[in-house]
Amino acid sequence: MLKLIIYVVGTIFVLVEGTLLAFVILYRRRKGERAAFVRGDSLRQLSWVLIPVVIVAFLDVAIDVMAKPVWELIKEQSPPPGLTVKLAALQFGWEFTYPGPDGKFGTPDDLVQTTFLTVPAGQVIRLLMTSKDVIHSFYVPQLRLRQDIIPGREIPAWFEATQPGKYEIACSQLCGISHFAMKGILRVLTPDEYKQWVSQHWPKSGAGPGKSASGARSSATGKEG
Amino acid sequence: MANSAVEIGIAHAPHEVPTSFELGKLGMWVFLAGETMVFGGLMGVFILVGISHGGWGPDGAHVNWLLGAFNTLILFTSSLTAALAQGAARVQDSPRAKRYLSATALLGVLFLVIKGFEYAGDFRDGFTPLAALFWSFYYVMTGLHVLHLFAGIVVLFGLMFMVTPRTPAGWLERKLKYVCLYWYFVEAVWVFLFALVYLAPTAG
Amino acid sequence: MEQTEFSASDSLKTWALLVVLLLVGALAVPLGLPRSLALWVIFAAATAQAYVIGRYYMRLRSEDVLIYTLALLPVVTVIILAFVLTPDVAMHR
Amino acid sequence: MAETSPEAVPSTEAHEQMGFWQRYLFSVDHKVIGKQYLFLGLFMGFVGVGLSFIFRWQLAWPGTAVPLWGKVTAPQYYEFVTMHGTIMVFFVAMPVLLGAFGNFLIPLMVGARDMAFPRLNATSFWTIFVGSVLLLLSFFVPGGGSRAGWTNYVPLSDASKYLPGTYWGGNLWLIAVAIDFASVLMGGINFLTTAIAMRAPGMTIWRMPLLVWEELVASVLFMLSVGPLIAGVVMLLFDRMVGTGFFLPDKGADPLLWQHLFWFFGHPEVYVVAVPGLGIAMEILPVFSRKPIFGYHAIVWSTLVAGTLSFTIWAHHMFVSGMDPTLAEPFSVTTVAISVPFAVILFCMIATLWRGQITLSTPMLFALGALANFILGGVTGIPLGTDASDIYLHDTYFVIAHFHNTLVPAAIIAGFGGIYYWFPKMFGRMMNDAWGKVHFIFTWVGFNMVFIPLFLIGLGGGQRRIYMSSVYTYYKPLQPLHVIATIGLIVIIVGQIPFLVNFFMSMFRGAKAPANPWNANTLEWATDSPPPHENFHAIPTVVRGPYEYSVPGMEQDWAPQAAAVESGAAQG
Repeated sequence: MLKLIIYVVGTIFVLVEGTLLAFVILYRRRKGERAAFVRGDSLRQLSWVLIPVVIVAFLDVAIDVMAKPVWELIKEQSPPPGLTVKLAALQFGWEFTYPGPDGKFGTPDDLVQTTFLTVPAGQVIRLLMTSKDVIHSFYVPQLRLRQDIIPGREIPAWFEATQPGKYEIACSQLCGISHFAMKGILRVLTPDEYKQWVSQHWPKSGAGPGKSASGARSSATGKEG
Repeated sequence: MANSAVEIGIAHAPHEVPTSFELGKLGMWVFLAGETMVFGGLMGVFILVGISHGGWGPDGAHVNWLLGAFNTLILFTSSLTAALAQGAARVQDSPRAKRYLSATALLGVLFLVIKGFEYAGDFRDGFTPLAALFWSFYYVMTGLHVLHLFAGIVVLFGLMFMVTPRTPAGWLERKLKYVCLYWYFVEAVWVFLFALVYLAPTAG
Repeated sequence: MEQTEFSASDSLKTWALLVVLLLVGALAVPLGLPRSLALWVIFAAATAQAYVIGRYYMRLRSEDVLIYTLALLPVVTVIILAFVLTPDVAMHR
Repeated sequence: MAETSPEAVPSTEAHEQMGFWQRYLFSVDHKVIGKQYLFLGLFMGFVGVGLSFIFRWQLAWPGTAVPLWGKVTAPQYYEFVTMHGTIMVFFVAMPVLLGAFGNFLIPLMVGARDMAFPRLNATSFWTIFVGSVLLLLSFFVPGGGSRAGWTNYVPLSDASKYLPGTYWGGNLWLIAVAIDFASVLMGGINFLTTAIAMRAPGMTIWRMPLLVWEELVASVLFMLSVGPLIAGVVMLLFDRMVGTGFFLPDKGADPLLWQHLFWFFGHPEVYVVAVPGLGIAMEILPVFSRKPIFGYHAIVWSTLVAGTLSFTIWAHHMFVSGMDPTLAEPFSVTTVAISVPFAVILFCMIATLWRGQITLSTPMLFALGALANFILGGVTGIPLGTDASDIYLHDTYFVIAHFHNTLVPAAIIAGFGGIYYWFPKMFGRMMNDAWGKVHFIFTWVGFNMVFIPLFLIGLGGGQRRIYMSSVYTYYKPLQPLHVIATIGLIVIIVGQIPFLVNFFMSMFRGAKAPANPWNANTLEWATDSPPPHENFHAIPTVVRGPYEYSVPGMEQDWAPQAAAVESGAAQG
């Protein structure tokens, strides 16, 4: 999606700059010649400008039409999550609260982890994000996911990581002097590793957090964005 | 804003271009347009934040709307005298215009005095700017209006001070056109402030 | 610009009109009207007062189109601003 | 011009009798005020670029000592980033484009003796002067200046507990910005009144030079957009100094409100800066192509449409801010739609070159450079204005590169073009053209060396406002690009030395300028260089539009706007 837009606008850009450069070179001042007297106020002359403008407008509309479903998918809909995690941002760090085996927040089996967000690969993870002080922004460059976190609101976001591994979580809204160091780690584990991780943290219960959820979506889009 | 360019502007005539605008009046309207955005933005925010809180509730019920209504009456009367001053200046009756103007300015002062008593009463009852969000808005909005009114009063007194028997004919009339414009604008702002922070929170 | 003179009696009439409108708006409080009705009355009265001030005192009735534009443009802009902000600022809770 | 009344004869003698203070410091002459603005803007510009040098060095080589400065700490880094943005937008772009060129040129271009309210004009300058002093002062108050970013988002900027130690820095920032707004509003009153009511005979609105149009649109945009933010600034000052809670979430307020107010102003503000910058380019292009501007009416109407639309697109700065996501879609559509009027303007400017006779003089080079980069800034706005792709690109260097590619061409590159172009009119002497070209090459090449790498960093996900990029491993491959960008900045700074020398040398030593050195049409060239105290010996009568170059059947290839009587002074 992003690439497409870049290609479209890149082409426009090259064409327009090319025209500009060509005009500058072609119409350098020559002795004894006079410039053409073209006011460009009649519709006929203006059409030289208006036709490219119409093309630009058409491409604009096309981009918007294509962007709409992507935006809706990311920000307005939320597929049924395999795991819901509460996220609290603060100066300067991240706190992730897992609901525990019962799948409910506010119960004794909740687990609070700082900095590290551990999730299984291939599952939809739903984040409920709040801030304890100023505006922060949850940003995982590799997932192309970004969402500001506003104190006083609970903001949902979701993602689905397909590749196990370690990813960096960054804050991307200036939040104070140590904004640059507000780093978290997203650990995406394979389902087996994840099971192990769960049994380490909730040794008593067999089921992992939110295991009962309606299952992972088969990842057609792969990553977000 | 008084300046010699007013005369220069007139000296341009005859014009092909329809520029019969009086500079002072035009400039004042531009200024007022900007002011409308300041007050309008503030009022818009006040309304929206109010809605998001589900109305101002008991916070807003303590505002003294009777004093506010009386102050509105005072401002209306001050505008009446301002209009009468304009009428007097138009027939070149400077002394009468000055009398009306002083009435306008004094009514403005009276408004401020009453407002001061009102603020004092609010403070006594514990309704400081920190008491609640409503009161924060109340003080910022009415305070901004008070500042504007104060500026208007200063200008009016300055104008009366500047009018001497040697003042050229028509000078006061021209000045009054835009000074009074400002005064009326401040009054119109008050009308909305009165409705917003006095009447609406206490009604129903 | 002024085609019509604005006489002293006109000023008095305007003043009287304003006072009547003030009474209409202010009486909505002690009369104990239902809240939504009271709000309608209050803001209708305020708008009417502003209209009277603008038309008669500020001489809008005898002004040029340009002045009208200058006076109305900010009002329209503020209203648009308020409406667009409504879903986000006023309704999100 | 026989009908000009005798009292309109310029009172040069009276002017000569004024003392130095009255004539140069507290002058009410729009030309002197324009130059004051220019000097203020240049000075603040060098402060702003100096700050950017310090933090760009930190970005390229984190943790190393900056030449002439030393190591940069994180608080300093955020302070400088904040101040750079504030200074460049509010105290360089606006004073230069509106204050300097607007003040100097509007009365000259419409054929007026001065601004409508000269004293208000002087007040406006001294107001912004006080604002600049206060802003610079905030570096030296205990705790240093504001570190909340130039957008000053709440609640970070709202309470000292979030940014320890910057109590006075934050307050001064707000006060300085509010003063700046007041100053520009005063200027706008003058611009509008002067251009509406003080035009010379025959100067119909469709004969006004495009720069006047653009300055007018900018003034209207500013007037209509800044009010709510002024209210917001007052509320924020109350929050900080009195302790109210307009924007504090723990007191039940909504922090997004500030963002809405800021960007409701902020986006029109971008056009307040961009549109006069384009206006300068529109004045220069026809003169050095010897051709009428292509589609005068189309440009004016597009500017008006773009100005109107600019009030409906502000939330594209806030797609990922947590606002109601349904709001994003209409804003995305309007944002992308605004590219249409701008496309008309830019294509018209390019079409002006078509079949022209182009002289690549220094002003023309700057105008072309500005145009080229403005196009780049424009097309990169589309991925940002599209809500879906903005999720990724928001708050990365892509955004930085995008808005620098719109504002710098408008304010700095076109501004330099304007300085070279109107310098003869301002100071009565010519600037050196060869050194001007050197200046252009350094500035323009350096500028692109800075910002093309930044686009790539942004595409790689590199965030802005990261003091120490080595914190993140994903940033590692992007780091060399930062080095290139910083070298580009050094190129720019080196390139300003010839400008400064040229500027001040030419002011005293340059060749005497004729009244109309460029054979241009607009009214400012119909009077002496520099113009006499009240601009014109006799108010000219305007007989034609501003861009009548190479009119068929005329001997010379330019046709001044003023009637023949005045052209006696205009023998170039």
